[in-house]
Amino acid sequence: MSQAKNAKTKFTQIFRSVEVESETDKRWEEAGEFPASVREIMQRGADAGLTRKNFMALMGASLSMAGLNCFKSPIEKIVPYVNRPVGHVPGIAKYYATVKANAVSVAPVLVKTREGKPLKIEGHDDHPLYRGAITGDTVATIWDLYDPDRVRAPQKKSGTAFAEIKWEEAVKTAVSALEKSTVYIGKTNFSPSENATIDRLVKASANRSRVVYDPTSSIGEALKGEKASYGTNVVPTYRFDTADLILSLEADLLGTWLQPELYTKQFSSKRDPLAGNMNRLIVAEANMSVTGSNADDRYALVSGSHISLALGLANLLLPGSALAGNAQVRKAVENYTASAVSASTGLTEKQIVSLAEELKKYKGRSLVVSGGASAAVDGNGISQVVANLLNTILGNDGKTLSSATPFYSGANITSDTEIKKVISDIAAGKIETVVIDRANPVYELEALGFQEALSKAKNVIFLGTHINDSAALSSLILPVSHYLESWSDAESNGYYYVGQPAIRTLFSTKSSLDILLSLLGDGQSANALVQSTSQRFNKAGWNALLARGFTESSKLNTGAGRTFNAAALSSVAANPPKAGGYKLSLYSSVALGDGSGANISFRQELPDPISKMTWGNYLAVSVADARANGWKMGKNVKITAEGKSIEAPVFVQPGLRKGSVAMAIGYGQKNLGQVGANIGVNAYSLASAKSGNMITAGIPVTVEDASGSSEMATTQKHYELARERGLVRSTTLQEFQKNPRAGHEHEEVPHGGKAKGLYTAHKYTPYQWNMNIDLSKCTGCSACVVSCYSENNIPVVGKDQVLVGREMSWMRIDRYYSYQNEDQAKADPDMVDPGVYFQPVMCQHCENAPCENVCPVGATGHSDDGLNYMSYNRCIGTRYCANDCPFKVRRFNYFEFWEGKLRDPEQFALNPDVTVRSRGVIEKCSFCQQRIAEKRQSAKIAGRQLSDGEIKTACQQACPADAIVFGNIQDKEAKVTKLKEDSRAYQLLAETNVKPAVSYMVKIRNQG
Amino acid sequence: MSLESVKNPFHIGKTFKQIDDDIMRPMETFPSKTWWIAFLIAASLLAMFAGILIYSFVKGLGIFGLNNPVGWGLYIVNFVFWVGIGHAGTLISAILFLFRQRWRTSINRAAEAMTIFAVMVAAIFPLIHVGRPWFVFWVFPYPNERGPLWVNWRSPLLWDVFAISTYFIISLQFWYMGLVPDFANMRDRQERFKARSKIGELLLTVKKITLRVISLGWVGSAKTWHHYEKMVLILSALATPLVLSVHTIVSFDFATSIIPGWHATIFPPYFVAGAIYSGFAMVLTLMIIMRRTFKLEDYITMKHLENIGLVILVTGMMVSYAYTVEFVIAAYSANKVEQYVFMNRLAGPYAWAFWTMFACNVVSPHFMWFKKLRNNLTVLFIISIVVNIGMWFERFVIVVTSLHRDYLPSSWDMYVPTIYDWGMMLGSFGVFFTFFLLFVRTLPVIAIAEVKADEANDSLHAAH
Amino acid sequence: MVNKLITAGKILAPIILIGGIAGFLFAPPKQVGYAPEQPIPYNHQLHAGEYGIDCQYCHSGVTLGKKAGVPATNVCMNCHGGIVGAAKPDVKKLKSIYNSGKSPEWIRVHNLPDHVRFSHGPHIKALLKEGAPTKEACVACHGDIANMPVVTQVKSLNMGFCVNCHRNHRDEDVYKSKGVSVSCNVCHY
Amino acid sequence: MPSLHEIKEGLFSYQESEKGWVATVRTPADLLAAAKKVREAGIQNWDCYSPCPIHGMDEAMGLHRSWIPFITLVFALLGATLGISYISYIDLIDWSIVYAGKPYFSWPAYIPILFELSVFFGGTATVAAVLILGKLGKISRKPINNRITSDGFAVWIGDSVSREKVQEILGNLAEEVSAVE
Repeated sequence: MSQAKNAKTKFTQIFRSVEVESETDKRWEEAGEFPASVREIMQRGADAGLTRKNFMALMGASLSMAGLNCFKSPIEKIVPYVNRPVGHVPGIAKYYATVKANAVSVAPVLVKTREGKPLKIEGHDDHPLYRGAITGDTVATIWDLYDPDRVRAPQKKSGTAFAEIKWEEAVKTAVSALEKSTVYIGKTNFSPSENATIDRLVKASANRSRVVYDPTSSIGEALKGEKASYGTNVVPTYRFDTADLILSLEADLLGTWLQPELYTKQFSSKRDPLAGNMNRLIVAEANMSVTGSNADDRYALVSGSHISLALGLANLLLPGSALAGNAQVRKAVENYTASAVSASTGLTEKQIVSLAEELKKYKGRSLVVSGGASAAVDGNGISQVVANLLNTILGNDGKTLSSATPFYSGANITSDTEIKKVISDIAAGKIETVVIDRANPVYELEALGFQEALSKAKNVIFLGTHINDSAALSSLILPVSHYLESWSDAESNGYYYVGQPAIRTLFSTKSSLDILLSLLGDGQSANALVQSTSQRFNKAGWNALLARGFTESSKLNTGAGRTFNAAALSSVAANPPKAGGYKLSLYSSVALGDGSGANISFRQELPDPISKMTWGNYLAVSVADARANGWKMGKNVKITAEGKSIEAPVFVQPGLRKGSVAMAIGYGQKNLGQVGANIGVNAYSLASAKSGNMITAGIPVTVEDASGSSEMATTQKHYELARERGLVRSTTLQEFQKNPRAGHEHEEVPHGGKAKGLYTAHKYTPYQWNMNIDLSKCTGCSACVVSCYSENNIPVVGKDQVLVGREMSWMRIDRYYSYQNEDQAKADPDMVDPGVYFQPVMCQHCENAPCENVCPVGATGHSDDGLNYMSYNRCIGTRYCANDCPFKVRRFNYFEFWEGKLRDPEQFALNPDVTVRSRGVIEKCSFCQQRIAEKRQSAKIAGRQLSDGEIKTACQQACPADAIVFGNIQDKEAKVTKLKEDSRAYQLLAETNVKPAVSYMVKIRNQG
Repeated sequence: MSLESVKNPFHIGKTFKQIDDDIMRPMETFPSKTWWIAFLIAASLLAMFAGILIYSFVKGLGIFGLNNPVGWGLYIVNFVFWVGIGHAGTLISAILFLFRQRWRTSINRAAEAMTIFAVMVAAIFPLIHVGRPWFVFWVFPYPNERGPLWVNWRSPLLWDVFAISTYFIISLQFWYMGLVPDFANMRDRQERFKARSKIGELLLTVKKITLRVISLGWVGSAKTWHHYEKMVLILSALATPLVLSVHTIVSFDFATSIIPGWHATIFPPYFVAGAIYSGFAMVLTLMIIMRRTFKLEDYITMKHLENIGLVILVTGMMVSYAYTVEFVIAAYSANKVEQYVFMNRLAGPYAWAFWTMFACNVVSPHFMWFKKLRNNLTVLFIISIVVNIGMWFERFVIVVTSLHRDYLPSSWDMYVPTIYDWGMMLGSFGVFFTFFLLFVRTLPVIAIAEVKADEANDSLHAAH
Repeated sequence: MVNKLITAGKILAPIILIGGIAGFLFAPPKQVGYAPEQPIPYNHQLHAGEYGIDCQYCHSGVTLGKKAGVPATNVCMNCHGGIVGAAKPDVKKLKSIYNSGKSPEWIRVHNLPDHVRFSHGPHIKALLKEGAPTKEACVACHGDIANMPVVTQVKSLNMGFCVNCHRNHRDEDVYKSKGVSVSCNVCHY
Repeated sequence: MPSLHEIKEGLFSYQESEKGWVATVRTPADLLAAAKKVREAGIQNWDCYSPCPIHGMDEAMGLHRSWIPFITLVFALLGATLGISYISYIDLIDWSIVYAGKPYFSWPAYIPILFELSVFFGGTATVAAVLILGKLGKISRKPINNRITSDGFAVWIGDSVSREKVQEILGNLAEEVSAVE
């Protein structure tokens, strides 16, 4: 492919130019890598008939909507395929199975492509474990592909700036640098092929070493703890679908820890109160996490004191357990009495004892987990050790968690001690070449002094997608392709996955595997390597593997219980530490995770599920501390830990215990791209390194007032009155079993429910679309929100617009803090234990929609299939409908957000089936009208009726908890009809007689 | 021709010639320095209005402080405010005519002009506050090539379109027809003017031609007067329900919605009372200035101003009553959302606006109980201004505080007007006063023929 | 002179005004009659009319989904790859384009605005009688293409055109169960 | 390029065809009395002129009731009828759309529009009727003298009556009698 003279023509060529097309085909064919079924993916559409929709619908929509259709339409050309791939019908989407694997998780996905362009990432429905579960972050990776700030070609530093060079030259430079003493720094890695290749690369010479680290402490903490407890280098598979009681100690298993989508799927499969199939989730944590907010019981701890709690519980549970006779264990835990733990954690003795009592009841069918940055109190994996201890005591090991088919069995983690040694070696010039593979140690390992050391290295080779803080300091950048452009593989949970490319590389990049292989210089291609690796796992043949995307590498089994090595507890303090002062925990945010994807504006604007903050991080402080110090939202404070201090705004977060403060990692990167750089502050710089290890939880800090305050771009500022107004309804399982109508106490029924409307209702046949959302299942993870953005071309508006309240999300997740009753509320004035409720709110498609009534031009009305439609091209923008919407789900385009605002190639991420809205029109949730239309049309062509569950909205499809059900209410057998008639079902503001098409199910908490 | 003094307190007792000269003096003399200063200020505000308008067309409505819960802000506040102002003119002309209130004759012309200009200013706002103003003609149900694509007849905004355009057209016709005899009078006075230069001659000719055209060949025939008088009566009879309907329909914009604080059956009378209240206050402001600057004290007497003061007192109490009833309804409704909205008005983040409104609208008119204060120009002037401020805040309270906290607390947010919002508000005063200042210099500010008719009537009674 | 001008103005002004408004409102659609010159003057009359090639031979996507689709150039080559019409200059041109690995750049004739979403499949399904040639179904919107040497737009294809058909037929028994609707969201989303 | 004078002439060439006699009087009361006398004299072709309407003039001149209220009523009803027909055609036949679950024919919602339409039609028709009945719009007409629109009162009698007769009828009410050519 010729180097582009001009970026615009270049990207146009990718989809349009037959010249480039055939050239590419030839290249692939010569390489002999492409089986027929995959080749068609690469046959990108030169059919301009479609490209018209893609280009013009996206780029020209607002033009024509601005009334230019009065004039003669511009001449459009149709350039058809020269040879159309067999089975390819222009205009019809194709799906390919692939896998998204990064340092901390593996996600089987389906890629929706149109005319050869990936458009959307969806969960893999056929995966027996995931069953379509996906995280918002994975959905957002489609924008990673089209990120204009990706490194587009190899770069070499000359002076202070980077200059593009040819791949051959880049590889040559790298290979010669590798001849010096080298350290290869990377993160945990699920890919057998990559791990083997890196090992070959490192072992090829004696002066090369490998460092594997995990700054989010999710896999890292687990690996260290497993090693200490059992001597193995694997992270077990957790089976939350078999556990009746889940105790999470700082592990945000529903939000960010390891595989939240899978865990949410498993967790929600046991949240079915009607069938009595309810598990119990108990969370003990310092910061309010997604998991904590979904807990049946949540214990707010002093930051970093979860180890004390775990040991205290172990102390109480030890008698009569398998480890009862183990003196080492008894010695480690004996000082952790209930009263001592109480002093350490802030909980009452009664709470601790009753928790232990309850755990006792669930022996062998409970699961204790711990991990993540907010659990890493010593950098040696103690949190995993204590979780293992409790699981052993409770007899869970081998029952609800499995090491036989591990979640992670890739590259082993390097201890902080070794990392420190490597850093000092670099600083001392003993290591001349540093290879940084898809990591950002300059940013993440600031506490260990990595940046200062790196300046001493002669050669720094960076493999990655963006010029991040580490790349900025490197001498050579080898751009890595997106996973949708690469061959890759992964192994996890007893499955082997193959990642296949869905598009040719947009830029002059190479897959990570290809780069590694070229550094090895043995001429093997990534495709060939993956094929040969796959033969170890795959029996069904390569094409079948590609079609499915994964294969079972070994039968998922729970394995036998392992023997806990009590020596792992040797590092435990003899006495629990006392609470006092401010203790800081760092945590991964749902939106940004480790921060590697921070350059995607959609991620930045995704409201945090708990705080609803966008565009930046903050110091979460407790209500008590805020009150004591007079801190208001956004007050700037100076946080000092071990002499290093940063300034950040305060966010008053209910659910924190006095003295606990928390801050999200992933923000405050100095280099990344036009979007992601310099947003928020780098929380890693507060990590403690005093002990020699990097510690991210329970860090003693001082917090002082700083000058001024910052504007907090939250999308939700109020949470009061939700219960009083009957908006979120909840009850306990016990109540619900006594009274199926429990939870509806605040329902307003005017005229005793006998009020009749003035008019007879219209009939909608044969379809009337309805939706049901189960608040018991919804965890607030926000995957639906991201999916909605991706499906419906919703613009990101930026921090300044969020600040004035103009976010465009069609679907938002309302988060309310509430108490069951007044007494509870009075008993907790500092809001340490509030109930947290999530409520996804999108257009309710009311049958008597107030918005329809008021539009003077009839741009919004009710369709024959019961949808409240919005014709953008008729809208003149009076905003009356938005005012009159009691749910405030209509969004107005205050500015032009698309035309002229997209940077090439961002436009390719737009869905060609959805009109891009111009300035001055209202938009809102359409119940994924384009999906309904597509299925209805195909049903019409086939001459049949739609079946239940055939249409899935984007939010429903993304929901890992299966909380959203969509269907035809006219079909008496449809799931949505049955759910609507359930005793738990209610509609928002039913008293206003707007008759919403969305119904919610009362949230049931399984309390005690 | 002179008349003996009669008992009617509004009797002027001047010759018709004198009346002509008095009322037409502003049109026939070169404008004073004060006028020029006022005009320059108003015109520059108008220019600012136009500038912001163009900027908003180029950039988008995002330059204003609107956001998701508060989709209507100062634009609609200004719209309702100006429509309200626009009620007094027709009310004075029509209703007072039907009730045979003699004191209307001295003020109806200026009040009607005020109506026309206020409605013009008001009508600009809903047109420019839409997202795509270049498509605003879609609100008219005209046949089009898109097939059967019509409007939504159920929308109160569409009713607004019909109501305000009808109101504007009928008011304009009423005003213009009232001016025709005076135009004829002006036409017939032109001979006394001589041009001193070529340009002057040209201008004079243009003026003469214009006057001839706009006076429609009026010759003062009794047969014409016969129909004309009937027309005035009928237009008054039509305009009276029209004027009530217009603000009723404006109130429907709010009352037919579902938003607590808007959805109230009391809105139509409440809005009409408020409109009369603010309209009369504006008339008072304008009359006090006008009679002073143009020395029309003989025509617009203290008695006139006192009567306006009484109207303000009465409508002020009606408005106060409406405020009270709103709270009573909310308290009685057992509707928590409704109750919250009213508590929020009293003590929420926009309580300052509510209490400003309260002080201006509920407290200040009670000074009008005292005859001494009613006859004090300074007091009247201050109260007229204060009432208008209060009525502006009333609309602010209704529009903004209801929207910013409605049903779902999750969507609650604040509305902070930007500098452009305030600019548009100030600019709208500029537009209004530019027109009004031009009016006072180009058209007779008092309906001469009607004043004469009343004077003639007096003479007939005196003769009996 | 002046008087005549004034009289003329008096008469003409309302005519121009009313005519202008009427013209603006009821002007015939500009697209009707649009027949651009194509890079290769492909003759539908010859292929579809005289030789009776079914529309779906080339426009194969028409029953499947949104797009009828302009055929890939190798479809032309199915016949013209050999000796069929090999002597004709246009066929030679086509071949040379194909052999250079490209496709001709056809000019779009029927061009809907981008906020309109039309799917061929259901329409052909509804209009096509069992066993009849496809062209009978195409006529409704495209006119008698099989008799057009040069493809010309014959229907306005504006919103009124679509809606009239939908409205007039939605209550007929044949279409009743098919969900023929005049709701805006049938085409606009 | 015609001169301004020519334009002026072209626009307003004096075309008063109603020839007769004009008698000016001093006061409104005199005008009333004069009118009464002329009417009693049985003269058909005559009129009065004044700068303002004068109470009692209709009776004095014996003018029949104005048609205007009737015209207003007819046109107001016409406006409402046209309105409801148009709306019904659109909402019931041409473009039936469900808005907010309301029936296709939502008559309560039409009331404001129908009211406005009837006022608009009625009001505009009234003004138009005055223009026609009051012979307005013929801008070439000039008043009998320039004082009429300011402070003059006059009686005009068509030339079917002789000047002497006019003087006889009016007696000393007339200030001055002059001819209109």
